[in-house]
Amino acid sequence: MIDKRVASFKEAVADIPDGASVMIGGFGSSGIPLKLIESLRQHGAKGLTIISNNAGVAEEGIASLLRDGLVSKIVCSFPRSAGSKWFEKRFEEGSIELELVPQGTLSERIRIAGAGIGGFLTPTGYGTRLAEGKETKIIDGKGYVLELPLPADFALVRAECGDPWGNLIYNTAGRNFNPMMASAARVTIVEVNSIVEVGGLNPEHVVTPGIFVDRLVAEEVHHAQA
Amino acid sequence: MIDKRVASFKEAVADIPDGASVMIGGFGSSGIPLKLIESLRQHGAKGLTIISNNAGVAEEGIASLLRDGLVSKIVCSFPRSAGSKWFEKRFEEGSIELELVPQGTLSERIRIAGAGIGGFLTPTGYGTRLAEGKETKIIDGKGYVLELPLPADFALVRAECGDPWGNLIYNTAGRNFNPMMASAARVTIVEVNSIVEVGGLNPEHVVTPGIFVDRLVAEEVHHAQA
Amino acid sequence: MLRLSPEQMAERVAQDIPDGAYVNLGIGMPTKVSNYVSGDKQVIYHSENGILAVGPAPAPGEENPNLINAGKQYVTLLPGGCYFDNAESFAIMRGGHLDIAVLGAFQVSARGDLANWATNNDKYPPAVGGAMDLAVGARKLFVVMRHTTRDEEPKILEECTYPLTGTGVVRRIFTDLAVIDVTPDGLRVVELFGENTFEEVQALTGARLLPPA
Amino acid sequence: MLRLSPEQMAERVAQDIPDGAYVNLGIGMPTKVSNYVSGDKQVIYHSENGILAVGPAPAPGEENPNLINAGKQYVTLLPGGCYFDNAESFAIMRGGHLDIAVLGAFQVSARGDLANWATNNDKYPPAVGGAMDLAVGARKLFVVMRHTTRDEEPKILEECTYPLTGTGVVRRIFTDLAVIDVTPDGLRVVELFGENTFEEVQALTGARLLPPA
Repeated sequence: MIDKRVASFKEAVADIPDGASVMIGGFGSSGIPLKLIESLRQHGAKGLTIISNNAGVAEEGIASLLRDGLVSKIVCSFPRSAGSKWFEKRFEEGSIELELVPQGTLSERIRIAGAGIGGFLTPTGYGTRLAEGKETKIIDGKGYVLELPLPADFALVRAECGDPWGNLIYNTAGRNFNPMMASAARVTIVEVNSIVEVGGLNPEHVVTPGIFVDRLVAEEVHHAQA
Repeated sequence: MIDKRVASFKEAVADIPDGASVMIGGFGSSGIPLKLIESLRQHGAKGLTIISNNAGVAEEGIASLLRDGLVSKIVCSFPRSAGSKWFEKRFEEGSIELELVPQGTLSERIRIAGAGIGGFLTPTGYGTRLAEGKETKIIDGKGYVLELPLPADFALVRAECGDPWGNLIYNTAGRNFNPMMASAARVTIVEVNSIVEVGGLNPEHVVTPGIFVDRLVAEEVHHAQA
Repeated sequence: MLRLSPEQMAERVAQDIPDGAYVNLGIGMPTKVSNYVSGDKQVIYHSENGILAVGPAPAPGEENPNLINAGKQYVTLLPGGCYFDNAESFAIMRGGHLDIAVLGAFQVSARGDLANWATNNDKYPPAVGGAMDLAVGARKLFVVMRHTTRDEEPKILEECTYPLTGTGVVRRIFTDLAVIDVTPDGLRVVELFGENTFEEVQALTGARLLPPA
Repeated sequence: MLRLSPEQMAERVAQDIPDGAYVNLGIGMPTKVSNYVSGDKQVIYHSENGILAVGPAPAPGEENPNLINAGKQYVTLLPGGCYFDNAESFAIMRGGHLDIAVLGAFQVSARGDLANWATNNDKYPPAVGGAMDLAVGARKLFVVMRHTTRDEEPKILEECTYPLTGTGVVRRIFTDLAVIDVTPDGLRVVELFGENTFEEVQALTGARLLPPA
């Protein structure tokens, strides 16, 4: 039987090695897999490349990975926010590399990595500093930048509810980067509030098809067959 | 008040001019806006470019447009099916132009037309006849074909249910090309079984956001506020 | 000279938002615009993180931590709204589906170049978010900003000196002194607030202005 | 020589579909494969039009005209299945998420080139569908076809003479005579059906074969 549930957050991230690239879903405070991130922090893999829209605030989430010195590079659209002190500290001391990507380019680069597409031409950023060094193309008088896929070794995804096959639904704007990231990593690990039995999600409402998901973990796995 | 409902199928297509490009949703017998197509046929605009996965069978749908000589070009992945006699006849007599596009390239070209992307690199078709004359690129030893956006003047879309703002849900595999087409035309016209009041669709379940839709027509519009 | 308050500037922008428009209000001052859109207009607000028909702030205690806008403030959803992922949200932005976007700016050039994401201080960590996508994608891009810096330096310039967000993207500039359109002929003043004169506004502008037509 | 029936060929392919696999069965003969997958394996079938976990044909009178597979046959959905649009469906195919795709073929070359969408008759209207996307995207591409044409002409060739679907994409060929792998060394026979000999199969093949290892 196909069953992607794992017993604990700790087990879910146990094989993430030093130097791995890890996508982390979320936008601001919304749709972040906080328990998976905390497990990753405790696991202690170093030299990570983190791909995420933001870089965490206060002592929580990605900020805790930056604080503990586990991150060597971050690919991000909006790393600086009110309270992003650990990102700012690591950036200013030069201990992390930042690849700044416009937000729509970030989500599309992740999407195409999952979709087997080799690149896309976007007008976003054309003629700006963020296009420097990139291939450009003029089509019908409009300038475009060639952007390449952005895959990862692991994705940490936050959803509202899943089933043992990995089908997922989300909560309001908590969707954000999570569906694209689920499709773009070699191993996709999902944190959910609850797990229902196979067939418990309406097939019209599923946002992430289970084929993209490798591991699923909820707070209380023993309630899974409820 | 935003209200995209129109009173009849006839009115919905009345401004489609000769020579227009028209996307038509559907795959096989599934998710086809048959009433809108029939209204378009009766409207009688000529020299149409039709963009659709299939080219119709028997006397129905796109086949009826081909039979009546209203189509000058068709962009299609699988025009020939059991019963596609009008497509075969028009093709063999040389009265229509065929642009054959691999199915995933067709849906993605439509998607990027709606997403403001200027092109994408796909491995699909590389090294085959369908890539002839197209720009190609080798990245990390893998060959890609540059495919360009495929927009249209009008899209005829089939959904299950909508609201007056144009939010849409679909029926099972009737989704197929409809959501991408809804996003990629200058004017998007939708045929639905039923229309519910604004707020009548669960915001988590909406597949096509109303922003993509211009006109919505159901069999019985006077029941719309039920 | 009459200098509008931020609230008055937001109110002036709101007058130019038509009924039925799909609108994205950037973070910061532009978010005030929705407070002044007349109640007889129906305007649908888009938030880049994946919301259409953003509603007002929730009552205290009713916040859903997942339901925030691009400025990370708690919001609600209006009836008729929906959610989607970030790739779809930026398809809406980049694909020309929004009627109007309203952004703040550090600088705008005579050709409508926009600079609003970075200064020339490379030590300050940068952030770009969705600004570049909105700049290229919205059908009309409105900028709302003070006419000058706090040091009275002009922010409307022949050429931006800060890194660009987009080139030739701004349609209309709403400042605390005037409303100015970016036209093929150049920057044209379309409205002067209070008793402000064309010459006064020109004197605080780093690019040549055209007088009201 | 022993020539398997189409049903026997489908049964042989089914043996190579592992438990838990995500599989796309092309139109025509490959669709028979699911009839022979052992009941103790859980296999999830993908249909290119936008379905995961395709189930069996509905009972008469229970058909939903929207719920069809890629071959335009009425199907059902299994519990745990879901629907998505065509762009997402092809993201699944092109993006390497399917473990196995099974396609029919006109010809396969020694390097694993596949020709299955067109002949050299340009007057016959062509159709390509999702074949090219499956060919490049599935992790493993299985071909199931008769070893020769009805005129006993070989279909496994040094070079395909028909228009290609994809280059170097086929992993394993299941014919009515044998199972043959496309390897970096060339085409290797991995199984001969019944009493069929390597030499007999080689004689009906238009490319050099390697004997079973």
